Amino acid sequence: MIQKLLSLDRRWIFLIIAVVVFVPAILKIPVPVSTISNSTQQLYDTIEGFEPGEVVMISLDYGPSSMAELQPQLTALLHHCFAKDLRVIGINWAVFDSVLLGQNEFDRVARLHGKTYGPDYCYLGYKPGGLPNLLDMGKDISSVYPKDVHNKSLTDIPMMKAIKNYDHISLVVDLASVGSPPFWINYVYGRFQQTLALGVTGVMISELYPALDAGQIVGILPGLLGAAEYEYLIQDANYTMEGGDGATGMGIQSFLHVALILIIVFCNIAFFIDRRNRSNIA
Amino acid sequence: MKRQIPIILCSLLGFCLVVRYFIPHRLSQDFESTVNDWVRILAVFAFVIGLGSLIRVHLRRIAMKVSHWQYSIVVFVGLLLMPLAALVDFVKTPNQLASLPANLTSKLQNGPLSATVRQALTEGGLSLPPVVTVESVGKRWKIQEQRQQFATDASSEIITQLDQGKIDTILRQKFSVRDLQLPESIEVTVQSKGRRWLLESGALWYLLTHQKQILTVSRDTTAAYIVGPNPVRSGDLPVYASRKFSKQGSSVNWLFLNVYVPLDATMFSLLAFFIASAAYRAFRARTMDATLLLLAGVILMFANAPLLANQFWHSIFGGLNFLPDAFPTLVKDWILQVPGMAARRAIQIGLALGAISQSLRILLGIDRAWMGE
Amino acid sequence: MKYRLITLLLGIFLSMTSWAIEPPTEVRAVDVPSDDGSEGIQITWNPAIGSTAYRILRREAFSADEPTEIGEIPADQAEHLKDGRLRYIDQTTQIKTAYVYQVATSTDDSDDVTATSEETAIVKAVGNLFHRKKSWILVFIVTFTALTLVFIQLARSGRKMFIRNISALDAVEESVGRATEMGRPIFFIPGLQGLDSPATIAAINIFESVASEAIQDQTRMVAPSFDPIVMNVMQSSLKEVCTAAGRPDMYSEDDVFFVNDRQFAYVAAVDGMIARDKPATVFLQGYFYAESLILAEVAHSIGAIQIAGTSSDTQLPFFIAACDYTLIGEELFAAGAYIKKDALQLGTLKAQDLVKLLLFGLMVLGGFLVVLDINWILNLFSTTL
Amino acid sequence: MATLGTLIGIALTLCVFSFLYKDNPFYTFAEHLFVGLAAGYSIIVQIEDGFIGTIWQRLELSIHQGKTTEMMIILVAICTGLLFFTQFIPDVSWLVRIPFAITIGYGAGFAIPYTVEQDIFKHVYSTIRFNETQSSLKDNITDLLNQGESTADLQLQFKDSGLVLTPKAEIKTLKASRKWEIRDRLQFTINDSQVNQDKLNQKEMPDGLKLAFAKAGFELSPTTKIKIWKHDHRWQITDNRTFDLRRLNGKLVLDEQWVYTVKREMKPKETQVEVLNVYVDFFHRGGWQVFNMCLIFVGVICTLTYFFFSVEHRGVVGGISKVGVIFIMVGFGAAFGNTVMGRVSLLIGRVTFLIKAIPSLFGG
Repeated sequence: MIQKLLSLDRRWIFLIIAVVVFVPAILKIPVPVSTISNSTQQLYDTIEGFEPGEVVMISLDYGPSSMAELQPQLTALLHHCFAKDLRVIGINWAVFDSVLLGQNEFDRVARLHGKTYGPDYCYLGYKPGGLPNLLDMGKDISSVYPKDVHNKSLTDIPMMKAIKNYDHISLVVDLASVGSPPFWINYVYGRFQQTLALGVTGVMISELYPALDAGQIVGILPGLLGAAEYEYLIQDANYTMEGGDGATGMGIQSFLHVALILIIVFCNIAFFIDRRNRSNIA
Repeated sequence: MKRQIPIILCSLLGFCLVVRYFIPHRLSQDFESTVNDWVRILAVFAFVIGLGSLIRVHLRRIAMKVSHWQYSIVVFVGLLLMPLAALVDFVKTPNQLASLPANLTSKLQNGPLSATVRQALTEGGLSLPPVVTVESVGKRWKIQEQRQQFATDASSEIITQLDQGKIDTILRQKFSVRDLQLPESIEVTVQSKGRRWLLESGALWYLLTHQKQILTVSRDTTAAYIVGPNPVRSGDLPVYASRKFSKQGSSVNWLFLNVYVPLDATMFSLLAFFIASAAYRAFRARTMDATLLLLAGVILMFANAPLLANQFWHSIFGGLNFLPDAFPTLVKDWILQVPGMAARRAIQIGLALGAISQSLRILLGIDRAWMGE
Repeated sequence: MKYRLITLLLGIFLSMTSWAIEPPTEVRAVDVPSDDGSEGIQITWNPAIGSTAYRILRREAFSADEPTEIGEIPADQAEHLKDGRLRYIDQTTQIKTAYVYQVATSTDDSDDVTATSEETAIVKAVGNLFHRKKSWILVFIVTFTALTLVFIQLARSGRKMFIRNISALDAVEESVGRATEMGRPIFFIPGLQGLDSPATIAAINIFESVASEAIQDQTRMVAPSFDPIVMNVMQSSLKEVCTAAGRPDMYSEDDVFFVNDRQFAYVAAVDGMIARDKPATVFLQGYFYAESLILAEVAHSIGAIQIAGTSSDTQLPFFIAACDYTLIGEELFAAGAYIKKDALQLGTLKAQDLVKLLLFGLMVLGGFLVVLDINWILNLFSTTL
Repeated sequence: MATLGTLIGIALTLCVFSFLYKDNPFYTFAEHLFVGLAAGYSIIVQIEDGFIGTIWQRLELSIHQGKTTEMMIILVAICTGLLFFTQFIPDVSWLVRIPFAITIGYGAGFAIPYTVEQDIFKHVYSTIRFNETQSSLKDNITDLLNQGESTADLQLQFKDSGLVLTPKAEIKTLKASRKWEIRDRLQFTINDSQVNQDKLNQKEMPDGLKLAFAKAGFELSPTTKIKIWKHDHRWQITDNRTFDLRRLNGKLVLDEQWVYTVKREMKPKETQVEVLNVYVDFFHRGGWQVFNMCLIFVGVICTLTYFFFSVEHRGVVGGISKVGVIFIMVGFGAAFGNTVMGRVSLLIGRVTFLIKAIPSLFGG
């Protein structure tokens, strides 16, 4: 029996994982957040403090593979921005793959808040060129993005008439699963003193706290936890009725961690019992 | 000689690059970018070799009818699918630029573009370069723009203006003198890249390069249009931009999002299962070391699961006020940032030393494994 | 007589104005160091009493035209150097153009009484040939190279080099033997970086040594590769190995082949091969990314021995957890020399250790001094360029 | 078309997952399709960015701009590239080593200086940098500091740089005014009557509390927030710094103590501007921080020892490297545990895709 548990076929573990992930995902079991981590609170407060009409730029620097973690963050942010009547610009600075993801989400959330493309928000998409693009946007956004994703010239987009460069943008949020944050921090904050916030995958978070302490960024959303916390905050303030994927995702994450820990604990118990039996025999 | 030449070349290039690092002078920067381009170009040819190998292997499997040879056919299907899609996008003519009254076809013959057609096109909202020639390609006409280039002395004003993304009036004159039309500055976007600027407006591009106080103005892209063969219902002739073989076409994109991404993401997501099975095997308190691995791992997992780190923790230990708030997270960060950090740094320092030593072995020519020795 | 009077009055007037405000003294202009010339020219001067702002004047040397103002800077905003002098950096210079500068005072009061300094010596903004802030890095590299050369010589002269045993590598022979018994191939996966990464070279070294053992036992080596150039190199080295072992028939171009240059397509294919061909041993050497664990686990699932090593510190934990044997950190770079028992290369390991010892000492001493608030060793390592 | 896409997406996702059970035709199919597709994609990329972008356009440009040197460089590069194909010609097959040599020389040449800078110097620096800057003050408050007492404007200056200075702070001038030591403590207790707990829970700043802070000589800024932890009796008051209030037998207690050392020195950058850096002195830092720094230091030293090749790991060396192994193992365990989260979210991504996509097929 003990022996069986120790040399358990991997597929049983796969099965456990699958169950632990699928069941909550289908039943949408959310895990309420109890405390809000400072980094999230700070970002929320920053946006909360904005006047209607101020501009937030969100850069989606993540591919489909990390969509699960960052898309809920995007949704929550958009809800907050639109509810506060802020104007939003969407770009993909580093990653090409997520243009469609971002675009659709922008349109969806905007519809919920009765916002229209052009005056209230716009989506500029991806332009190859890397770092120079970041710097050029400090001079003139339209030098990097002459046209938006709908191939519409920026001069024809009402909100962009007033927005030339970072000076006219109150906050830039970089949602990143790739190595983009250092560039935003070093160049966009460093050179243009642009107010900056990040949303990153859970793995990246601990490397970026220093930037928060150094005051280079006003807040970080840590992975799904961050998304869940932000959802909690905006729902608490009645900015949206929509239950986000963040809470569910975080739930799944929790359950899977629990399952994993239990597996490890049991197998160690078994391991010790087994060892004692052996020593008794010997 | 079959050995020496490559080794000498390798060491020479290597040491030059090491020295380059210490020289801020522009020449050394140019050298670096040159080498970069060189290697980038090499990579392109290398890919051909790789592709050859891939095709060879699967052709052979099919030929030899080895086990699973049928699947090699699938490989070729996939292999052709993407380029075909790109071709489809290429053939499907992109968005129409302007339209030309059908009756003007008579005006289209080889040679310079007739004034009437030009007028019609400009009215159609198309900004044409000053000098264009028409060339009939089967049932189509290609409006090819003649390349222009002129050099002029650059005053520092012009340069500063360009750097600010504006166009100096003097520069504007210099264009008009050579009757190159340069629209009002609002319509011209200036992209500055180091000592090069790109003036762009509609279908017009000018590349400005600045060297030795001389500003070279040149058109580095040809604006080629093709007047379509089949008149659309309105009887007008649609005018299309010249086409490009690209990965951003709609069909390629469709394939990418619906076939490539699912495969890629799912492959990646298998990690969730494997990390579990690996943990199950590795995290057993066999030895002292394994126990440490186990403990650190479990603590981190605990802290990373909000359900455990918040709800569970508070319900059990919430009463213990002497503990700082969010204790699990603190412990997690401590492990990552103190012992974890220490180990990581040391390993990275070690790895760096190893890598340098390895590189030196190569540059000094005592490690010749790469030559197959 | 009349003229004298006028000149006298004029003289007095002039002297009064100049007495009213002194011009900045000791104006010096020098090229900004450690740049490619684009950083421009820095002008320094002694502040003038009573001046609220300074105007920087410039003209091209060897030209008759008047100096033009290139910038004005309020006295309190100007950079104060520690010797009390003020500094302004002119970044609007053209490379290799000769300039002369003047600094003029200016005051708020409407009657704009200004005093202009003497002209500086002629100065050009030029690209520099050495980056001063990098000198210690240079010293480090030179030392490392020198030590390496020394130990290569020592090795040539037949000095024995002791190298501690690397447990993971003692398993190589056993694993090859196992493959021979089971009559199954050995998979060698050279990582997901190109030939330009030292880790890959290290991997190729290991490949060579493993291959030479395997070929002698007539065991097949299969190396699916991610990078075409790496594939080429491994092909040629395998060919060499086979001929050296007198078994050219053992070499087949289909054993070392290119799979794909997209991460997960490569992983998918390699997983499939491992699952179908059931190799007895799988070597994972080189630089790996997230896929490391997938490969290791799949290899384990078919009961193969996995011998791993990577220079990616983020992937090491997974190899440690999932693989039977793992080269930790820089052991990867030592492995080739270790298996081949190549005297010269072992020598370089010695040099590497010596440098390590040096760093070791500097850290201990430096740390101690820093606590005593003596920071010069610390500053040697400062990379803020 | 969209439905077809979703259908394909679902099918392929399931095919790949099926590999978890065992290798099977479905997976093998997906695998080979993937390989082909990816290669095909690379072909497009190579044609567009490689042949056209990297080679042809630049060659063309250099030609019609008459930049002969640039042109020659590109041509030479192309020739070396063509040398790859000599491997199929037995007599000159050795020429293929030339592109190898270039690639390797390139790699090694770049690796050496940058690894020294990034991986060695940077890490050593941050390991022995025990005196970290906390914040920096303006240069012109030196005379304020020299007065040796915490005046209102001195407090203001400190507040601007995110530090706290109460009137009670003692300022000592050390080493001929190049260094100052400031010992300060913010401590007070409030009996509950002053602070209405409901107010605290309403996230408002109660006047009583404001008063108490004012008495202690610390003006809370209007932006002050109160954060409440779920388990009661604890509040956190966030200003430009954070105070932790706790309830101790019916009284609110707050006790913060810190020691600054202000030092004049040059900025590390080449600009020689003089700044005043505020250090939390090594010995006056919380003992905890000291401990951590030493621990990191020891950890790095020991782990490095483990990597010595030329000595047998016995005796002292063996002992030290054993400690090193401990650090390595803890570090690895932590890294492993910390990554689970990220990997899981990948899986969640696919699962949510399936859950959203499958109903959509049936118009759900």
